[in-house]
This record gives sequence, structure tokens and C-alpha cells, in this order.
Amino acid sequence: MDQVTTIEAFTATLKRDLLVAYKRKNDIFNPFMFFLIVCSLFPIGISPDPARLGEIASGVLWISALLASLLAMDSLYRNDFEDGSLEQLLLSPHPLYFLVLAKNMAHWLVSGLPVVIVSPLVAYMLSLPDDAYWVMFLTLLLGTPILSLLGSIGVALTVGLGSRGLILAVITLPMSVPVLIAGTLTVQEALNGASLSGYMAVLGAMFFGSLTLAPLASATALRISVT
Amino acid sequence: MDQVTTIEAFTATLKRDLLVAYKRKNDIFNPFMFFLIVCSLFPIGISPDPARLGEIASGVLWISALLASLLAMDSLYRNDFEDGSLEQLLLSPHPLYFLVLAKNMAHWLVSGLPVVIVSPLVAYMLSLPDDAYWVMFLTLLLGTPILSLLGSIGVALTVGLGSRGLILAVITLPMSVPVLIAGTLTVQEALNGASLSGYMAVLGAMFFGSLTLAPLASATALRISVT
Amino acid sequence: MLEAIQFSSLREFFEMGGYAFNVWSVYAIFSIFVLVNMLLPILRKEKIIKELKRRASFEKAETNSVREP
Amino acid sequence: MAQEREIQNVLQAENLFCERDNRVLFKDLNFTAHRGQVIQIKGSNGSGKTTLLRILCGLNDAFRGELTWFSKPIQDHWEDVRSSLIYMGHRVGVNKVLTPHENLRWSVGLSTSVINEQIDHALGEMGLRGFEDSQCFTLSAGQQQRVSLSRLLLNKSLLWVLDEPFTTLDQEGVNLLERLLSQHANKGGVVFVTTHHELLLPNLTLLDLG
Amino acid sequence: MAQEREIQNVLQAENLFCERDNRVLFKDLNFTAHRGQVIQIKGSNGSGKTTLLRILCGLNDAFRGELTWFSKPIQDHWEDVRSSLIYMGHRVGVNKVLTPHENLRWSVGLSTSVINEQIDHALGEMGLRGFEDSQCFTLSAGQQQRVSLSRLLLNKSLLWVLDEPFTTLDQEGVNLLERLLSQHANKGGVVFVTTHHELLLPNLTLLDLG
Amino acid sequence: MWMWFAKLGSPRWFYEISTKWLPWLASAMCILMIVGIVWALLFLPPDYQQSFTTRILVIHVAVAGTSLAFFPLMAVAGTITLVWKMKLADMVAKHAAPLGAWFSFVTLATGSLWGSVMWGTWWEWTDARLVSMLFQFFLLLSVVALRSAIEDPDKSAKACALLSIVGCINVVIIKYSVEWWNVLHQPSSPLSTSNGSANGPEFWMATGVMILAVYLFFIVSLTLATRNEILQRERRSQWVQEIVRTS
Ligand code: HEM
Ligand SMILES: Nc1ncnc2c1ncn2[C@@H]1O[C@H](COP(=O)(O)OP(=O)(O)OP(=O)(O)O)[C@@H](O)[C@H]1O
Ligand SMILES: Nc1ncnc2c1ncn2[C@@H]1O[C@H](COP(=O)(O)OP(=O)(O)OP(=O)(O)O)[C@@H](O)[C@H]1O
Ligand SMILES: [Mg+2]
Ligand SMILES: [Mg+2]
Repeated sequence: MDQVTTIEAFTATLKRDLLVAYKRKNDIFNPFMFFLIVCSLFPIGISPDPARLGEIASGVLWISALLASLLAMDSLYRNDFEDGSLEQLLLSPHPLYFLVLAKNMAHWLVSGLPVVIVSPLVAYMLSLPDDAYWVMFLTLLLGTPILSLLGSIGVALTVGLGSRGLILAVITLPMSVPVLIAGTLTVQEALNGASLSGYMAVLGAMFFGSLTLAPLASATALRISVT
Repeated sequence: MDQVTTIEAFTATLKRDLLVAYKRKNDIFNPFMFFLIVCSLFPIGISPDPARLGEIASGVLWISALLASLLAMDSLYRNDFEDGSLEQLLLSPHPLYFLVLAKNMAHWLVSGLPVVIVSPLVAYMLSLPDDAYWVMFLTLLLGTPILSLLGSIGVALTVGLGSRGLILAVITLPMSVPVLIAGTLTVQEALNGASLSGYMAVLGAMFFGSLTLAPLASATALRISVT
Repeated sequence: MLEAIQFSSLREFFEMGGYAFNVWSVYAIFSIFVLVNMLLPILRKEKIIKELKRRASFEKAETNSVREP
Repeated sequence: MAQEREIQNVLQAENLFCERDNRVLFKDLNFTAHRGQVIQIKGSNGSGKTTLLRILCGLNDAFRGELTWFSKPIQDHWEDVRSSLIYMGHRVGVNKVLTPHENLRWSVGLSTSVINEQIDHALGEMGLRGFEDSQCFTLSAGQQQRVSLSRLLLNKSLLWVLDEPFTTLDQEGVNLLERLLSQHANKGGVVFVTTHHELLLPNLTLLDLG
Repeated sequence: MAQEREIQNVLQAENLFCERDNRVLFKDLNFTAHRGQVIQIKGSNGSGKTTLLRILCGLNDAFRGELTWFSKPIQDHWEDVRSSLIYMGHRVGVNKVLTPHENLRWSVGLSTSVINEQIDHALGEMGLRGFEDSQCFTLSAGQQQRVSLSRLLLNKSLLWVLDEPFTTLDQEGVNLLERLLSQHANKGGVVFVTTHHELLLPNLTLLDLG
Repeated sequence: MWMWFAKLGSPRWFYEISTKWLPWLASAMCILMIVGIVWALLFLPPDYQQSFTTRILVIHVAVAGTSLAFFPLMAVAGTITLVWKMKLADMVAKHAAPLGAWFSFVTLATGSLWGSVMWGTWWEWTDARLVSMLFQFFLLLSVVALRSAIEDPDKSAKACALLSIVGCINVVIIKYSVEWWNVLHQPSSPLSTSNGSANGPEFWMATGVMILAVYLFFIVSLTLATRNEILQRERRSQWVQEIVRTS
């Protein structure tokens, strides 16, 4: 019985969260279904006409992905808070940064990745012009982890609150606006035939920025919420 | 110390839920903020051009209201379940139908009504053509209670679950499609200058249908979830 | 009977009048669909029987060995 | 509490059987609850005490056997049962943002009409004087338990079903609750209670689930 | 447990002061925890026991006064404290969809490396044999408590901080836990525990919050 | 009548009767399916307009028709579960939901493959049948999701029963509202006009064979899955242990 290293604690947490998701199944399935269903509300609510749909498709896809990733966040710390596991996490001797990162990673793998993978299909159904598929896919691949990392801060801040659901959205959505702008702009410029390296670089910078900073903020927020 | 009548139990429950909402404040404020924020994502994600916005405005408003009402639902029974109040509700000697109706009513007053009230403002911001403000307002006034009543079934079915958040959306969103269709069609026909009485009648029928049937289903679902 | 066949060569048959991709995809999807939904229950039944057998022998062994002293 | 039914069997169970996950929790369970009885259900962890109590309240219908309420099959009389029942489970039924007063106003008000003074009086009796208007999330675990227990003072119900009501109570709270139980029994009520500590009550019946 | 620090004060509090909502919970609280001590914190409901325990773990910093860890100010040594601490609060820290085994694998694995056999052995010791692979939501309240308590057998931590660990345990569970506490003390560990029942341990120190 | 009803509810009775019937049903299914497919693939004359793509329709129409049967089936089973607490009904309903999702998916896929020829597009929001089928697919998946979300089997049986009943009503409402919506949208696409496409009697005969075959497949597959469920849930009963021992 030895003390474990931080890396072991990291993998233990990652594995555990993936296991919980696997057992629940729905954690994987639902964000993805939510994305599909919300996307298909737009043709009904706005217009079934392919030409008009094509114009709004990239925005619709991004907004739906944003909402799906946001709403899936709720399960990130809530159950752990309620059953007391979160206190155990905070009391572990390892830097909270890495444990939070492990939880975020597991969460994105489970809720973000499926959305990214199905996005080309939905893009087709919404008549997004052909050239933009790949760009759409890539921006989502880079963008959804950012949304998860940012969302994690919001969840951590609100985890102890009685009323939930929307407070999280109200805190996190405004934070996510820059990502939304970067994402949709990239796709639109791709449609205009512009070169993409600049836009992708912006998204990449956001990604690395949030990867290093957001877990710090989440960790602090967790300590505040639990004490 | 007498036995109370069902009506008294109804008002007691209504008052209590309004009181809880009043104390939390967020319950009133958040659905409303969520609605505003989601609506304002569209100019950002799709296009700031007023002409194009105006075309999609009615759909955007309705979809945002649908999402706001759906996501606010989560708080309808969840807290009560967790602290055990829901068991007390089920063990009351009065027909669960009325108590559920009271809870739904309180919830709509708190989360649906503010959205309806602010909708003309948002309609203005999204450049919805002037003639349609009133119709938009009226359809939302009739439509959001239906969404709440339908959502209530979904929440009641999922209230005891560990994994939450999106399962509710996955269950409830497909059910809400007819309401969305009726609502947006009405607004669009108003824009085309058609007579509205027929459309409103459809919404009205949906309203009374769900008012009588949905609480029954919710009550059954609650009994299933808690036992 | 044979003259009722609509194709004069195998190649023509595979080409399906230029709609090979669509027609054959449909038949592929359909056969996968049928096979999966027939085979999965059959395979599962074997698994269940095996599992139940294992458990039965396990329980028998337990009742035989762990009797009250 | 109707006077004319004085000596009847309030609640009777015949050959109750319950299993969960293929583990039989109890079988051939028979008992009769008369007026004036406190029935303590004992048993080790996981022996099915909570399950049994929830069955008695109609919160669980995964059982077989016969339950009667004043000698009539209980299936047809859940309304009656509910209107003369107080149940307290592992979850105490106290809303965290409301004050103790507001909590009681609702949970008692669902079945009995009460006035504010009665509520405050009951809270005082349970040792919560001064906390009537603090929100419940600021109360300690034991104090929340006491809020829930105050219902016992406000409802004139025949049947009390209490699942481990003594947890988190301090010594004085335990004494108080024991007194309440025996008073209720003396007035002709029926109490089902689970707890792991020894109850010192005159009219106690033990029901052991093993 | 390092041998060289044998007789030191593990944890010492000087003039602790805490108030919540303008109610003073405790003031001028002084105590010293040596190796081999079991310190039972007593007090009526709402007297601040939970608050004190959370302060000792660093889960609450709304207090004044001096806390030292091996005679050094605790603020600078939370890492050390955490790596030799087991805390069990009112919420047991058991994930409902995982099995007891999986729960322990993670919660123990956060600080100590264990192998599967050890986990199963510990669960067996705590009376959960046969439940290793049931999901925890199917366990009774007391069984979940036992899952959480199994951590005590698997972590070789110096300091145990247990908030009402006896609730929902049956008699046999209570005995088992008492034995564990005194064994831990005998091996040189320190235990802080709150409970409302009388502990029968040789090396017990009482700390009364009133 | 009551005797018969009670008997029908008994898993054992169902298991035994299905043991007798399954071989017949399965062989009928195989024969019909082979006849249908060979007929469709080899003998169907090309449509003057649609050429050989009518071969897609044979499959599409058969699967689409069958997929409409699921929600009514699940709603009836759900009512039986809730009112009479009959276990067998739930065992059927449990497997009907994912199978129905499969059927809906294949309808959507074959429909799209056909559409890509006929309309030049794989997906079209202006067709009521497509959109309502898509939402039926979503609703079926939501029943599956609910089933797997609720861990307690008893509870999930009842919850899914209720959701199926609500869902069945909804499928009808969605179908009508989507149609209504479409009429008012006055779609400019060719679909609404193409309904009277002239398919010969031969086409409908092949399709008829295929419809029968697919219906049989639906029954056989559902029965197989239900039998597995029975074995698992009744595993501790005498008769199942007998079956296990002898197999
Ligand atoms: C409710 C479900 C559906 C039913 C009952 C159904 C049934 C049918 C039938 C009977 C036909 C033959 C019409 C004829 O030859 O006159 C047909 C044609 C067709 N279906 Fe479906 N279908 C359904 C869903 C779908 C879906 C979801 C799609 C696409 C994704 C689709 C695409 C088509 C196309 C493209 C045609 C040929 C169009 C035409 O000939 O007019 N169908 N369907
Ligand atoms: N979040 C909070 N905000 C304000 N006051 C609080 C809060 N939490 C607890 N208190 C107050 O602190 C006091 C002590 O609470 P604590 O939970 O420490 O009591 P305790 O001794 O553990 O009681 P019990 O035996 O009931 O568990 C209580 O009187 C309570 O009113
Ligand atoms: N939802 C469930 N699904 C399956 N089994 C369950 C479920 N809930 C409880 N059980 C099982 O039923 C048994 C009895 O549980 P119950 O909660 O009634 O015990 P208890 O006697 O109240 O125990 P405790 O003293 O720990 O509260 C337990 O062994 C548990 O495994
Ligand atoms: Mg219990
Ligand atoms: Mg406490």
C-alpha cells in the first residue's frame, strides 16, 4: 500500500468517470440525441426551404452544439457533490488541477466527441454547402473542448446551489460567445473561400488558453462551492 | 384542526411553490435570462442583417422559448424529490391531479410568464415585422403553458434518475413539435395577412387537451418514479 | 421463367440501369438489418443458457460444500 | 381518531413476502397493529426495514401477501390510509430554502388546517425556538430532523410510520421523541418505527426482520 | 505512520472561534490531539460539531484562532494533512451507479494504491460479502454507510475524521466500528468522531461543545 | 375469455406456444423473403420513369409500413402493463422499442437512397412522411433511453409503458401537424406531385410478398428477443431450469 503518484490519481479519476458514463449509457447517448433533435427543430420552426436553411446552417449547428455541450455539463460535478464524492476529491493530496482536468476530459469524450462525429450528417440535412463540411467538423472538434472547459467553471461555481439548470446556462453562455463567434466566422469564411489558417489559429489559441487556465479556475471554484 | 379540502391543499401547494421561487429569485430570473441570451446568440451565430433576421425571428423566438421552458422544468420536482417533499405530496389524501396542477401552474407563472412578457422586446431586437408582435405574444401566451404541461410529464418520469439533464430534453422535445408547428405557423400566417381564428383555435385545443390530460400523466409518472 | 429475368448479363444485373449504388446499398442495409435482428437474439439466447448453466452448477456446488457444520 | 373503532385491528399483514434482486427480504411475515401499540421493527442493515415501511404507506407495491386496513383490503382504501398517516423517511422532507415555519405550513397544511401560533409552538417544543425564520440550509442535520418531527405535534393522525427518526438527534432529542411516541400510543395511536437503539417504552412490540 | 514523531502533538487548536449567522458556535476552544487518542466531540444538535470537523479538514475556513499540525501552522501544510486524512461526512461519498468495489477502487485509489483482493477483503470485513458487485443504489442506507467505512480498512492514514459514522449502522456494525476506532488508536492513529451515543473505548477523550 | 387472457399473460405459456410456432413462422419468413427479393431483383420490369430503382421501393414500402405498427403495439402493451401488471406485455414492449428504432432507421435510410435518385437530394424537410418518420425515430429512441436510464426494472417498465402511451398519441398528433404544416408551406419540390406514380400490378405483387415477409420477420425477431427476456427474468423458476438443463 503505497502512496500513489499524481498521474495515477489522474488516470484513476479518468477511468472512474468513464466507467460511470458507461454504466449510465445515457450520458453518452443523450447529448448526441439532444443535438440531433434541436437541429431538426430549426427547419420546422424557421423554414424547410434548403436555400434558406443552408444560409443559417452553420449558425444552427454551432448554437446547437453549444447548447448540447452546456446542458450536458450539469452532470459533471452534480452527482459527485450530492453523494459526497466531491469532498473526497478535494481532500485528496494531489493538485486539484489534474483531477479536474481528468474529469473534464472524461466528460468531453463522453458528451462532446459524439456530437462532433455526427455533425457532418446533420450538416447535410441542414443543407450546409458541401465545401464547409470539413471546416465545420474541425471547428467543432477544436471548439467543443473549449466549451466544456469553460462550462466546467460555471458548473463548479453553481454546484452547491439548490436551483439549477438555468443558472448554469446564464453564467456560461456569455463566456462562450467568443468561441461561437470564432467558430461560425471560420465556417463562413470557408464558404467565402478565404484562407483558414488565421481563423484556425485563433481557435487553437483559445483551446490551449482554456486548457491551461480553465481547470485552475474550476478547481478554485470547486473549493469555494464546497467549503 | 380540521381536515382540509382539496382546494385548500391546491392553494397551499401553489403558494408554497411560489414562495420557494420567490426565495430563490433565480427561478424567476434565469429562464428569462436564458431566453434573452439564446435569442441573442442567433444574430451572432447566423447573421446580424435585419432583413435576414426578420425572416427567421419567429422561429428563433419560439425555439428559444421552447428550450427555456424545457430547461426550467428540471427544477419542478427535482428538489422536492431530493429532500423528500415529493413523498409527502404523494402521501397527501388529496387527488394528486390537483396538486400536480398547482405545481405546474406555479412553475409556469414563475418561468413561463416572464418569457412571454419579454417576448415583444426580443421580437423587436430580432427585427420581427411589426404586425406580428401581438400574434407572437398571444401564441406564446397560449403555447408556453402547453410546453410546461408536457414537460412536466417528462420531468416526472425522470425525477429519480442519477443521470439527468438531457434525458428530459430527449423525451420532451419530440413531443413539443406540434406546439412549435402551430405556434410558428400562426405567426407566419399573420405575416401573410391570413385570418388567425383557425390557428388560434388549434392552439386553444392543444391547450385544453394538455390541461386535462397532461397532469394525469404526470401524476401517474410521479407515482411510478417515487415508488 | 428465365426469359422473365430482366437482365441479359451479370454485368447488367450489377449495374442496375446505372443505379447500382442506391439499389445495392438498400439491399445491403436491409440484409444487415435482417441478419442482425435475427442473429443477435439467437446468440444472446446461447449466452443466457450458458450463463444460467454456469450459475446452476455454481449454486449446486455451493449447497453441497457449504452445509451447516 | 374515531372512537367507535376502538379495539379494532388498525393494520394487519398476512403472509407478506418481498424480494429484491432475487434476495428474499422477508416471507410469511404476519403482524397486527392495534391501537395503542408502538411497533419497533428491528433487523440488521439491509434486512428490509425501510422496504417494509414504504410498503405500509403505499410507496412500494413490489410485494405479495395481504394487507388490511381496519379489516378491509388496503388496495381499496389508500385514500383513508393516507388521510390518517404521517410518514418520515430517510429523507426528511424539508425544503432547504424555506424556513422551518414555512415548511410546516405546507407539509402539515396538506392534510390539516393549522394556524401560525400552533406551528411556532410546535417548533418551540422541538427545541427550535429562535430558528423559526432561518432558512433550513443553515440548520444542522439534527435540527432539520427536528423540523420534520414537528409534524408529529401538529397532525392528529392515527398512524405514524417513522424510518430511523432518531438518527442525528442528540440525547435530549431522543428523550423527547420517545416521550412523543408513548404519548401517541397512550392516546390510541399506532406507531411503526425502525431504529437500531433500544427503545424504553411500556407498550412496545418488537418485529424482527433478522 | 512515521515512527520518529512518536509523541508529538498531531493536531492542536488554540482559541478557536467560530460563529455562523451571528450565533457564536464555540469560542476559546483549545485541544490537543496526540497519537493514540480517540476524541469524541459531543454537543447538542446545532452546537457546531460538523462545523468543527470540517474546519479540521480544511473544508471550512470561516473561523478564527490557531490550528497547528505537528506544531506547525496548518495553513502551510494542508497537503500533508490531506495525505494523512480520511474524512467521512454526513454525505457518505458513494456513487450510486457504481458498485461498492468500483467506488472503493477510486476513492481509495486517489491516495493509496490497492489491489482488487484487498478491496474485496475489506468489503467482506465490513459485512458486504455478496454485495461487491451490486450497484450502490440497490443497497440500504446502512449498507452504503458500510461501503464508505471500508475505506478505513484500506487507507493507512494517521488522522480519521468521522462525522456521525454510527448512524444507520445496526448493532453489529456499531461494535465493528468501535473496534476499528480503538485498533486505530492503539496503532498510534488519531480519531475525531462525533456521535450521540456512548462510546465504550479505553482511550477516549471527550470534547464537549455544549 | 378470462382464462385465455390470464394464460396469455403467463410467460411460460408464451414460451411453450412460441416454441411450437417459431419454426413454422421462421421458415415462412425465409421462403417469402427469398421469393420477394429474387422477384424484386431479377424479375421486376423497369419502370418507364424510375428504371430499376423500383427495386428500392419494394424494400422501402415493406419496411415503412411495418414500422408504423410499433407505437400502437407498445401503447397496447403499456396499457396492459400499467393496468393489469402483466409481465409478458412489458417483456414484449422492452424489445419492441429498439426494434422499432431499427425499422424507422431503415425506412429513413432506404427512403433517402430512393430520394437521392428521384429528387436528387437525400433529405427533404418539405415532405410530411419524412419528417414525421424522423420524429417517430426520435420518440422510439427516447423510449429506449428512458428504459436504460432507470435502473430499477420494475420502475422502468412502468415508466416506459406510460411514455409509450403518451408517445403513441404524440406520433399521431405529430403526423397530422406535420402534414398540416406542409400543406400550408406549399412545397415547391416535386414530391407532392409524384404520389400517383404509375407502378404496375407486378410491382405491387412483389411488394405484397415483401410486406408479408417483413411482417413475419418483425414477429419472429420480437418473439426471439422476448423469449430471451423470459429466460432471464424467470431464471429461478422450475421450468426454466428444466429447459436450461436439457438444452
Ligand atoms: C411513414 C413512413 C413511410 C411510409 C408509409 C412510406 C411509404 C411509401 C410508399 C407506399 C411509397 C410508394 C409510393 C408510390 O410508389 O406511389 C413511398 C415512396 C417513397 N418514399 Fe416512402 N414511406 C415512408 C417514409 C419515407 C421516408 C422517411 C423517406 C425518406 C427518407 C421516404 C422516401 C420515399 C421516396 C423518395 C419515395 C418515392 C417517391 C414517389 O414515388 O413518390 N419515405 N413511400
Ligand atoms: N451554511 C450555514 N450558514 C449559516 N449557518 C449555518 C450553516 N451551516 C450550519 N450553520 C449553523 O451552525 C450551527 C452548527 O451546525 P453544525 O452542522 O456544525 O451542527 P452539529 O453540531 O453538527 O449538529 P448535528 O448534531 O445536528 O449534526 C447550526 O446552529 C446552524 O444553524
Ligand atoms: N432499488 C432497489 N433495487 C434493488 N434492491 C434494493 C433496492 N432498494 C433496496 N434494495 C435491497 O433491499 C434490501 C433492504 O433494503 P432496506 O433499505 O429496506 O434495508 P433496511 O432494513 O432499511 O436497512 P438499513 O438499516 O441499512 O436502513 C437491501 O439488501 C437492498 O440490497
Ligand atoms: Mg433503512
Ligand atoms: Mg452534524
